[in-house]
Amino acid sequence: MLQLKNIRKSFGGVHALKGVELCVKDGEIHALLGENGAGKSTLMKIISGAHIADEGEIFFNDSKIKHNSPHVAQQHGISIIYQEFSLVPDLSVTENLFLSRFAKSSWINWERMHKEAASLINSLGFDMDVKSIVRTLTVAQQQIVEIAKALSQNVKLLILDEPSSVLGPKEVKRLFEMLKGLKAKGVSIIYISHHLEELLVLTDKITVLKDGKTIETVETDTVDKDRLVSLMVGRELGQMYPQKNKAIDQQSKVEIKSLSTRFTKEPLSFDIHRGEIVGIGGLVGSGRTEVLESLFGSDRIHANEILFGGRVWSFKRPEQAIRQGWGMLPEDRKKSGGVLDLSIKQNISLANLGKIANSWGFINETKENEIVGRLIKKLRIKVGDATHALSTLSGGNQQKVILGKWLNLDLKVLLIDEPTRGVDVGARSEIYHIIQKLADDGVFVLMVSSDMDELMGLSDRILVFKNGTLQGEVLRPDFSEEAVLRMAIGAK
Amino acid sequence: LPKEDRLNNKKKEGKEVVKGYTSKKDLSAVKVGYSGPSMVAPYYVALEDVVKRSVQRYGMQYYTADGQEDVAKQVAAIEDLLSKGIQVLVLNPLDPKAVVPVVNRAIAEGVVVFIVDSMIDEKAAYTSSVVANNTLNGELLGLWLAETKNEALKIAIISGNQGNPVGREKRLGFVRGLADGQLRQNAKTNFDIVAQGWGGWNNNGGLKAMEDILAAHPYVNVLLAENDAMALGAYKIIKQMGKENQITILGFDGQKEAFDMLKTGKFEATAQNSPKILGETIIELVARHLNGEKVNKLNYTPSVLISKKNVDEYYDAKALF
Amino acid sequence: MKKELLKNNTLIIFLILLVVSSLVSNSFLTGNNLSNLLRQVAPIGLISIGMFLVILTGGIDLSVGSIVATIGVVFALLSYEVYFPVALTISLALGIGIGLLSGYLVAYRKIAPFIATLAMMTIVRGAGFLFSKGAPISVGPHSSAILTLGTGAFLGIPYSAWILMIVFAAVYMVVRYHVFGRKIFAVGSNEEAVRLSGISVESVKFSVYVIAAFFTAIAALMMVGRTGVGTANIGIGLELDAIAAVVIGGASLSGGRGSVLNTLLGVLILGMIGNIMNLLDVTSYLQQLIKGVIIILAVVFQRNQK
Amino acid sequence: MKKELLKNNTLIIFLILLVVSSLVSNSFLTGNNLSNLLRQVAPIGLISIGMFLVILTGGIDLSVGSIVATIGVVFALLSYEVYFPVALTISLALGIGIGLLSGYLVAYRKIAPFIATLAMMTIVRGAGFLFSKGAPISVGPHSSAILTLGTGAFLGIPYSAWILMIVFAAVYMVVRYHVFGRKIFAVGSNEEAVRLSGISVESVKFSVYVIAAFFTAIAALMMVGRTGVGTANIGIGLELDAIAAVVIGGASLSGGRGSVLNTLLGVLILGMIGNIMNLLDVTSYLQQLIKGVIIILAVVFQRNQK
Ligand SMILES: Nc1ncnc2c1ncn2[C@@H]1O[C@H](COP(=O)(O)OP(=O)(O)OP(=O)(O)O)[C@@H](O)[C@H]1O
Ligand SMILES: Nc1ncnc2c1ncn2[C@@H]1O[C@H](COP(=O)(O)OP(=O)(O)OP(=O)(O)O)[C@@H](O)[C@H]1O
Ligand SMILES: [Mg+2]
Ligand SMILES: [Mg+2]
Repeated sequence: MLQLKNIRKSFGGVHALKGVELCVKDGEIHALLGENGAGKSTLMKIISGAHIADEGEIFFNDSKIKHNSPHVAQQHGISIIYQEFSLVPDLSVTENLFLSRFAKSSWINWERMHKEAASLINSLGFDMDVKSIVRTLTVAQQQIVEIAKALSQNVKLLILDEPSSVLGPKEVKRLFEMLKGLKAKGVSIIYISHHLEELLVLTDKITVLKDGKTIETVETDTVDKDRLVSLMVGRELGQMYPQKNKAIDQQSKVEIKSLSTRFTKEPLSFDIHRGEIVGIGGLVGSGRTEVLESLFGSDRIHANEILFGGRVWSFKRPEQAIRQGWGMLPEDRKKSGGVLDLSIKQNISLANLGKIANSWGFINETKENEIVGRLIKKLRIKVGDATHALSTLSGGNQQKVILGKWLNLDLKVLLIDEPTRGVDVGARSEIYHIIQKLADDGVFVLMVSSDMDELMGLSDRILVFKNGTLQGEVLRPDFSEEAVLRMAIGAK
Repeated sequence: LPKEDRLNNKKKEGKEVVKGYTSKKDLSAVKVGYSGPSMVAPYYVALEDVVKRSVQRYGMQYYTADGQEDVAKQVAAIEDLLSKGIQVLVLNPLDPKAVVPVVNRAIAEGVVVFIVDSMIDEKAAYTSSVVANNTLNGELLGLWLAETKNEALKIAIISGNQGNPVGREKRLGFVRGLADGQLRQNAKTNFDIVAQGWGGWNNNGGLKAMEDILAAHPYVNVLLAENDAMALGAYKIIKQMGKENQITILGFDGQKEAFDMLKTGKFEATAQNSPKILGETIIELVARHLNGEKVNKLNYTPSVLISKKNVDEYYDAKALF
Repeated sequence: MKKELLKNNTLIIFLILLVVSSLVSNSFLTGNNLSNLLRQVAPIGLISIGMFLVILTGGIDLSVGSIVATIGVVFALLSYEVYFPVALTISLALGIGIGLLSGYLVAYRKIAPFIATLAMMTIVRGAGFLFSKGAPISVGPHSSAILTLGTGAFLGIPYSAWILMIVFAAVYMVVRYHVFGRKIFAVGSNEEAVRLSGISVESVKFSVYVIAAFFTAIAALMMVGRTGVGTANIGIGLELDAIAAVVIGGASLSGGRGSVLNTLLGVLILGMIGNIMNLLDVTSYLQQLIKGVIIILAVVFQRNQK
Repeated sequence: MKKELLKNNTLIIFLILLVVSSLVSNSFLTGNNLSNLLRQVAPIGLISIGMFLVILTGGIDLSVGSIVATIGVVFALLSYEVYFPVALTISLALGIGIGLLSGYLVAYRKIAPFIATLAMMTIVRGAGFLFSKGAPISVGPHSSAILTLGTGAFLGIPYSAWILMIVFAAVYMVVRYHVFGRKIFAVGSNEEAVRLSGISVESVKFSVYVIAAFFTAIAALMMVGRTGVGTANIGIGLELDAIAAVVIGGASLSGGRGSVLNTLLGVLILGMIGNIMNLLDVTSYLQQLIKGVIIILAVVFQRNQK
């Protein structure tokens, strides 16, 4: 049904695609796999008409698509859920669902539109007020709107670019059922994810992309995780999660007392021990991000009391926390993690400019280059030139740069929110090792993650949240997906 | 004598100049630079036009750069004229003091400076100047009003812009003439200035100002506008509110459109401030100076009160202004 | 409509001002003054509605003041050459033409709206001065009908206010119930998403500049109608008033949020401030100062909503 | 520095203009004219450098023209009361004070810079008119030293140009090599990330408005030095010239991108355009029109770089 021949695309000097071939059959769920920056999203945008290929041909149902555009693709029945949200935040759910129909000029019958929108959302097995403004929805709800939007018209080919990274397990399950239903109706699906487990259970075929080229297309039944990883990375990955060698120092701890956030019903308390990685689990939207923000002082409204270093703290602003050696890796890399326009070097230096400047505040570039160079090596960040903009790096490497920002200072406590969202397997494993190394070196680590595998692979202890309340904790020996989930949904 | 003529023959300060001078010397090598305050008012446009034609009439070379309504820009404009190597600067200063340093610099470089239309501060060592006698013009209007209207006067003034010395002279002259006239007739004054609006010297501004004045002070029976353009704008509102016959409208300048209004009796009087006379006179003074004649430092154009009676004498259908 | 009003504090500011105004000056609530007020705000109201649409897309139009001047001049010049309807049509068409150019620069040449319309502002005014040679031009006898537009009234309400109301109602309907209106919001809120939905972002942006210029051209004719002259030095700084009105109406300069209704209230608020200060004989220096303070207060008050 | 110059087309535009100017007018390359040109651009240069810093953070400052007017008035008034150094200090301090207020509104009250500084623009100018009662005030005898600043020269280069060069060099150094400069860029590109890195976004934003107002106050004194008077109706529209200079210098109005060096070239470009048109006797109407066209061409040419 869909056939891509020799697709090439470059952005300025970056050759994102260097001759990709892809063939997707009717009623097939076809996975696309590859490292960050392999060109998956770019390829999908070419199919959907958001980008125009420099070279190559697209055949859809045996006819060649010429002059592709979002509009043309839609008319062929190609729908896509982009990796970055492509909703209009100030419009209602209904309007977002029907945005592509706005291409035709006409008056709007609100009543009818709301009704259609509601029934569309309901038909997917979800429920929400379609009149509400998208900006006010949770990330998961927004993703559901994206999916509904993609299905709002007659779909023949559905493309999903990392749809699951912002969904909770329940929603993911629902999504998979839905995709299988579509498949049964003969719809073809292209599915992109960095989660190999998902691909293995969901898809029929997997095409691996590397450096803008097709490596191989395999039948899902014939491969396992290790094989996929080696296809993708070009080498064996070794151990995904680091070993836990060092004993936890039970004496030395950060005590968090009477913490309250926008969503907590009653103040909560917990400890982090030295050398321990404390994970925070829960469903999406359970208010975990706010716990970190409250501790770090970036969510100003909320109170807490931190016993740490022999004193009581309550950070009102991030700079206070940072002065005490705290760091935070925020959830949204692009929005609040990195300064994409600044150079890699400047991003790494951003949190402790004081250290590389003389007493007049002028920056000692030799010193800066030396520190940055050391960190780049230590974190194995793949960079050509540290003076290039952060935006030129792949997602995984960007994440390492943002992590590197904190290693540059005398780090005592590290708060991490979704460390590997959208990061490929290879880079993910490296990030895990870096985090474990930090803990082993005596840094207190508190980590929020929605990726159950990662949460269990890396944490020493998991605190489970539900609707802003701490439901309880699971210790490493008792780790199981079921145990955590059970607590997260409040089942006893 | 009719009243207006009597008024017009009142004592005049400064010297009036006779026109129609022919140069004996060949002036074709002389570069004359003219800088006006701006080119966004017809008055200034007309003045520039007259200056230009007069300069060319004497065969001199003409250059111009205007102040674009900003003293700093006028300073720059004068500097740019100096860069072009002018020998004579004819200046209509946007501000009496702000151009003094650059004028003195010009003089130090050997340029002779003539001032036209607006006065410059005495610190500037200019050669000669021609201006309208604004105070006297104001007085003429004030006197005329005192002598023609005997009721209690509720006066609204529409001024140009804040801090403008010409406007100040005009209205103070007006008040002086009015007080003097009324005192002479009744041994007391009988007027109130009930409002001062600001009209930015243009039609629209006059209209807006009048609108607000009439809303707050509907009983106004005299309007003095510091130029005719604002009076013309204000008239629109006066007419719209049906107060055409209640309000005596007085202006300054003698703009062509105002003459039409005088003829039809919509305006009652204006005081002449003619760009044509100003422009021709100043260039004549330039020519005389270049011929080695001695010229007066301060010269006034004739002050004339123009009303329905004598408007035809001054009306020029082809005038730019 | 009710929801829209209650979402912002604009209505409250408006009501407070209304009450204060009628208390401090007993000339304020006279029919005469109110009809003046309406006549004064009508042109700036039209311009602000156009500006509102531009701002909704995340743009800005600094050229409106110059358009008012130049279209006025052009109409006045034409009034000597051709009959009224022709002069009217050509003037409005020229207004649209200016909008086409601004829209082209912003939408298709991707020049930042601030810069593109800043350049248009000086170009258009320069042209106005060139055409008029700096002089105000009174409207010729063929076109004295325009004076009726400027000064006449129907049912006691000035024609210009009627036009404002009609335009307001039309824009209100389009913004709420027409696909085009929703597209304007969408473009200001997330351009990329709109583009990916197969909608031409360019044509939406382009259109708002054209519409704004068209409304501004109507405003220009209203102003000519009031004064009977076209002059190139009118309307300086008008763009700032229009922007201030839109913002006092609670719209966001980054686009995607705002309401026409509140924009209109913003216009009335600014108009009332000027009017009442004139009635109270506040000198124009102080007027400026007070206006600035009120803008800040209004915006801070807006912010404290919810 | 070389890289910075080559990254944009500003230098090319500048050079083209320079060559064209010297070809079309033989008065252009005279020492006298060049020193005039420098004197003319010095104040706007200072203001543009301040504006550049503000724009780097994604802000804008519309109040600069008003600051020029009001500080000039204040200095002139003070010159009758106190000795020169005191008058100088108070004037500069007042400039800083205005910047503190704008900065406070933008950084701490989170009012959109366009609106906050628009309000400040009318407030400050209103105050200038109030202080001066609208009249130009000549500098008193104590402070005639200011005239030297405005008109004097050292090594053939006007003092004001020296000041501009010093300020430029200082800002250049700070932007490139100082922690503060780096923070300014960072704030302009991603506020949230900067905040989470422990940098106070507020204080960075606050500072740039203060600095811009300070530079503008210096410019105001330069202008008083040239004219010998303080007057409240000077500098109208100056903000637009400064913004245009920054943009012609290739900076992005959304912040995070730009260079001081190119800003300075932008100032020189605009200054040269004005100067050469005066030399060529272009009427001021046409000057406006041409300036607008050149702004558009410059920006389009900028865009076509790389
Ligand atoms: N608009 C763009 N401009 C410049 N370069 C781009 C652009 N979009 C993508 N690239 C570059 O093209 C390459 C491929 O990017 P793409 O987003 O397709 O990767 P991906 O496989 O989807 O990665 P990920 O797994 O992180 O989503 C990367 O080097 C990226 O930096
Ligand atoms: N902008 C917002 N406005 C109102 N409510 C919000 C907003 N963002 C999030 N919420 C609410 O806050 C709560 C916590 O959301 P949040 O996404 O921070 O949780 P989380 O557990 O950190 O999830 P994630 O897995 O996405 O990190 C949810 O109840 C959600 O509905
Ligand atoms: Mg991708
Ligand atoms: Mg979260």
